[in-house]
Amino acid sequence: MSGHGSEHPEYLGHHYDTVEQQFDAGKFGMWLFLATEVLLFAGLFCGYAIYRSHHPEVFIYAHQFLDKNMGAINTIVLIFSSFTMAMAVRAAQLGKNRQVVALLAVTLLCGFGFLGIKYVEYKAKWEHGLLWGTKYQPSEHGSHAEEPAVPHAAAPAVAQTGAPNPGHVGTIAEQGSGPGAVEQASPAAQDHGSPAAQDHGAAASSTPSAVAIGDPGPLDVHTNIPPPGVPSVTTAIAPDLGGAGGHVTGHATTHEPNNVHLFFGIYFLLTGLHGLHVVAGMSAITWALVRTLRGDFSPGYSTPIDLVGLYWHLVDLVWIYLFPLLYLIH
Amino acid sequence: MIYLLSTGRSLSVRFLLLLLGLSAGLFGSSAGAANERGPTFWMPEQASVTAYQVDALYDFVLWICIFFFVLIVALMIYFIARYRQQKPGDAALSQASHNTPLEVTWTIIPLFLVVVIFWLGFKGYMDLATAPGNAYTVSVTGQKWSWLFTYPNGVSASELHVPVDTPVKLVMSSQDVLHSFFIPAFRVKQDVIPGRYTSLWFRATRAGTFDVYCTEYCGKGHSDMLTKTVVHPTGEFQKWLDEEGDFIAKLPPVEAGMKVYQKYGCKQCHSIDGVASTGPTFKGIWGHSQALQGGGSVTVDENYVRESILEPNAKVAAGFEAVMPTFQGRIKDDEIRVMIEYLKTLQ
Amino acid sequence: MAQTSHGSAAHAGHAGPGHIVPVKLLTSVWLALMVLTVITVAVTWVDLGAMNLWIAMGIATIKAALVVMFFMHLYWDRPINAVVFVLSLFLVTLFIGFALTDTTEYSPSVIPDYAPEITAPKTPTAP
Amino acid sequence: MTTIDATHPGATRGGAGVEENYLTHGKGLLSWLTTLDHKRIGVMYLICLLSSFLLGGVFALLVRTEHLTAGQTIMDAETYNRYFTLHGAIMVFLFIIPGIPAALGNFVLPLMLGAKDVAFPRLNLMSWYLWMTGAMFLLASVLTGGVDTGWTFYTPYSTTTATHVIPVTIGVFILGFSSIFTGLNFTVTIHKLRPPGMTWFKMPLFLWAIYATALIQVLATPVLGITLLLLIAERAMGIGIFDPGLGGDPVLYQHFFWFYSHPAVYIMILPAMGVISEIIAPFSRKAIFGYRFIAYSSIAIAAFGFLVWGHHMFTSGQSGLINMVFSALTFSVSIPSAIKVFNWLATMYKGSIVLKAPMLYAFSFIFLFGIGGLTGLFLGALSVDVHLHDTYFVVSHFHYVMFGGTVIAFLAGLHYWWPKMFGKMYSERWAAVACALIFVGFNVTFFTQYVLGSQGMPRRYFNYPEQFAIYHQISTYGSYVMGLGFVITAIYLVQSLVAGRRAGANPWGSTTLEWRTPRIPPWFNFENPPPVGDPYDYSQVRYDPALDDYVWVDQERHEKKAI
Repeated sequence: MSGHGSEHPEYLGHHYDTVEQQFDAGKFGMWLFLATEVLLFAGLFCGYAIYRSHHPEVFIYAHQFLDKNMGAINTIVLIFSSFTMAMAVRAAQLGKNRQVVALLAVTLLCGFGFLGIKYVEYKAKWEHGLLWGTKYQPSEHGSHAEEPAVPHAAAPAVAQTGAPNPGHVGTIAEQGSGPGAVEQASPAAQDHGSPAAQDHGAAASSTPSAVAIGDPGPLDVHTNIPPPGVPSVTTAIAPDLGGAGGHVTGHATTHEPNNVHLFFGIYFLLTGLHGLHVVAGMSAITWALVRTLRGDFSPGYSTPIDLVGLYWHLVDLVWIYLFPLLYLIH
Repeated sequence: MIYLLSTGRSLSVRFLLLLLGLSAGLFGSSAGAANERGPTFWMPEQASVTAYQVDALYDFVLWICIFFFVLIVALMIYFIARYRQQKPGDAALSQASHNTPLEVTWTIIPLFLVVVIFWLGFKGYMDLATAPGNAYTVSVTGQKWSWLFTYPNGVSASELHVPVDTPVKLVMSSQDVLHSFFIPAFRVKQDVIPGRYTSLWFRATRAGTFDVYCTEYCGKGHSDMLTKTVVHPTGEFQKWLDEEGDFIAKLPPVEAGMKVYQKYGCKQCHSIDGVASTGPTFKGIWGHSQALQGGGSVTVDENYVRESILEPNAKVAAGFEAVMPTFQGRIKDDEIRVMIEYLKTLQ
Repeated sequence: MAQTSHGSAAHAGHAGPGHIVPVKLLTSVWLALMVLTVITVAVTWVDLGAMNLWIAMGIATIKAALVVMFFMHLYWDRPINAVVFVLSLFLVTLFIGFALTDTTEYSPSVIPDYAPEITAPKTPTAP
Repeated sequence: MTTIDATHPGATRGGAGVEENYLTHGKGLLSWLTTLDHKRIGVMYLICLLSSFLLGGVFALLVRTEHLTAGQTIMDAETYNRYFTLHGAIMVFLFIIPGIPAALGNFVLPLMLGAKDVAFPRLNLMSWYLWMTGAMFLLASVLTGGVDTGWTFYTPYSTTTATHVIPVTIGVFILGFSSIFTGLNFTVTIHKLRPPGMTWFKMPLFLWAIYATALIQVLATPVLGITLLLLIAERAMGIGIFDPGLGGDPVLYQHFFWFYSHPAVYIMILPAMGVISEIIAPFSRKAIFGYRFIAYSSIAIAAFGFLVWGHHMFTSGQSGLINMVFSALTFSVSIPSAIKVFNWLATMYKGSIVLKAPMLYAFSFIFLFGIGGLTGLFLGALSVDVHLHDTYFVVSHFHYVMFGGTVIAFLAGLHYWWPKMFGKMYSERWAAVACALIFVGFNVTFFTQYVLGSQGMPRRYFNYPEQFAIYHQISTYGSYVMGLGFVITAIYLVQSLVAGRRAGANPWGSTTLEWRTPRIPPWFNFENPPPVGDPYDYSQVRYDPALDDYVWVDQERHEKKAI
């Protein structure tokens, strides 16, 4: 390598002339990668847009089962982590490595916090059978299961098709451990329960559903997740249950629209893919943290932290859209 | 041309004919002023009102293609011959690197041509897509791997029968995967989709029998998902429809059963000559014991046949895959009854 | 690489490439994001019909723009990076636009409550 | 490398002393498997791609053989369905999409640009490993029975078939990421690693083509990724997005699929056009005609490529409105393609045309791509497409473009850069014979299929009505001729590696920068940035009859001065 001059620092790749060129290349590469990430999510957003515009009733009905407060808290957590990440990039540029470590650690903790809350949400959905496609089998509560299952057009569709994976049907009942999953009824049952039974269900269900959600400590876990059999007042005309203590009200029943599972399918795909990106971002942050501790970075060279930061902000960006689209449907 | 090609000649002769056919077909095609034309080298016979329009555009584009292709290749060959390097290292005669007016010209001319082609294609498509309001509607069901046509009076058949010179609209839907309904002679094609109605229309210009193909890949029997379109001369369609309506009453049970066998496309999977294909053969099956998938066996009797038609996957014969669709809701009880009579005769 | 524009004179002695964002600006952006989050949630208490969605999307877009411009330095960055990002958003719009238009156009032909009469094969399928 | 005088302009001419080049830089398999050198990665891609081409080709010949007679000839319908699917999936995802960019592009791009490597060498190696991983999934599927969905994986068939769909989709998903990273790498390289003097309009046209390709790879492939994830979710979890029984929409899948897969067609053909531009000029000893029009047309094709995916769905149940829009947009792509063809012809006009293997392939390309491109006009016209859709006409059309275009250009590029890659020449005579066989065989195989398709023969048919028999037979015999051509190619290329005549540093007299390196390029390509001239100014080189090679005039002058 006789050609390499003396001012070719160790961190500068042999094929680059200047640090600036390498930095520019790295950033441009990362922006291109972020563009691919945007387009990866585009498919799911497209699915969302299409099914929401064709089946608004499904989205209005089903979004009530998401916990708006948890979504809001997660939004705040992620935005804060973005802030600390941006601060970490700044500290790295200035060579304040101890600050970098602290800020990256906070960012990482926020990542864990986000995943923790997501876990609580997923667990609640799982226990209530609020899942995708053929696995969508909202559980019944209290005396509800005693109601005879009323034949319903949509039921055979759920039960029969998509059957490349037989054996899934009914597994929730076996696996679910929450009180909500103890009694498993036909998915058709919940739309046609008599008003009386619905009343009963409403009364009986608030406690078990809260228990089923788990106990995430200080987080506000009130009954923002009504059991599917007991939708709120006239969901069809979409009164929102409200972020401030929205709860199951009234006794009027509305029929559950067909194909509610579509919402949960899209919900799990979007949040699942986003969750994977959170995990990937956290791995990248850990890697940056280790390298910072090792002393790889200096004011002259902190490109990797910059790039990890860009990635992490993208994860935040996606969530900024997911939150209103999934949790705040009106 | 086709006739010549399909007669038994040696391969080289056939190939020569094919090459000749290129030109023969071309000239034949330019003469298509009549509203109807027999098969040419390129296209199958025309038998619908829209076929003529489609073919006219096809020929137009063909001529454009030939013009440009000949132009390009002739220039290329001429340049190779004319400007071939004489000895290694010889320089070119010119180093002209651009000529903007020329380049703009060969950008504009194709642009103009494609706008014309688009417009003609779009116009033709609008005609293909817009059925006349008074069209006679037949409902079509595609399923692996047969077609079922249901007429307004409830009669159903496995072949499409239509009156000549009458607009016919097909409203189609699939029972399982995607299929596509294609009648080459009418130049119509439309995918058949589960969970949706799609439609196409045509007006046959002459009586005859025309091929129907499935053109969306649908699995093992895709290439056997064929049927016929029978175009009846004026006045005979109604007669056919009336006969078809009560064939069970009119025909002896065994013959009626055979008709049922054909109508529901049973023959696509169940032969009557003893050779098993997708499903067990019907020959010699009646009254015998049939081993079942997953152990056990069953005697092929009225109950088993009925169950197999309505709930095909309840007891699957050993050695076969559970791919049979149900006929619940489409086959009538009477039809199952005569079908069983027919089965009994296949010993 | 002569036309470099980033890095500012304020940070004398800073050897590395890239713009250094003042703490004050970062903090302001963060506060703005928090306020906008609260507004997004608050707006859902009011029923504005179809406007709710567009307001939510508008706020989300403002938030996203803040993150992209200041947290992600795009405001000071080379324009090509912004071009790439905007291009990806354009393609998303294109994709959703065409797909949504088409599915909406043909939605009248969809059979409501379609449930096929055919049961799919009951044999276990390969993965 | 230590022997090179750093004051020399560019690299020295090869020939003297012990050569230190990229092939001899490190020894052993491990030095290859861990290499970060773009040239070695290019060669590794080349080997793997040619192997998959062989595999895909074998499936193609088996499929054609099956059609010798109607009904069963050598296999049953289920096997046939698997074979044509595997032929398609292997050829598309393993061979043609990575084809020219990953193998030839990797080798040539930094050299042409005057850079020492691609922007991210580690990522480049990772792309190769991702390709290998994806290929393993596909291979595993082939060995365990394959898939029978067709390479398009249309739902709901793909969600209900009993064959191994998931391994293949995972494989294709991984291959997608390989493609994304290659494209990302190339985009950044072209933006950020151009040496002083290499302005955008000094770039060889191959680089413009690769650049346009890379943009598509980066911006379209992620949508394939999510499509396949959805398909896997549909199959493994029953998520219902594409399942009509669950309120989903099977036609939506096609939008998802073609949003990527139509631009992917341009991932395949754009680099091929770049290769042809790169060959026509030096073999006509004449500046490329209309450089800017060709460069812009590459970008235009990439841009329009994103706007036309719906033309795969004219009979799929797509709405009439969208059909009209997509038909109109589709025709827009034909203009830049036409511009390129006319410009190539104009380049040959008053040239000094050299009939060597790369140029023979370039002629084949113009002939075959001409047919393939022009027959696209039939398919873009809505009413005619209704008749031709999903028939052999379409099969023939895309083979004329993908094979007659891309594969022929791949062969052209391979023959063109072969001396630079390995420092050896191949037999010109056998190359001409093979080229002729492939050309004739191809036309016999596929031209008949235009007739078949127009007559109404649907594609993906195991069986066919008797009236189509003669065409199928001719087509099959043609494919054997083509196969023979490839066998000959394989033989003389291997022979060239083992005992080929030593090639000069610039046997074709090209003036793009890769020909400034010694006969086999050294490890880091250029010790100092090479002097950037006009890529198509052939007065920069002089034919030297003694060496039977072209020499750079400026280097020669410099050496004389030194003496």
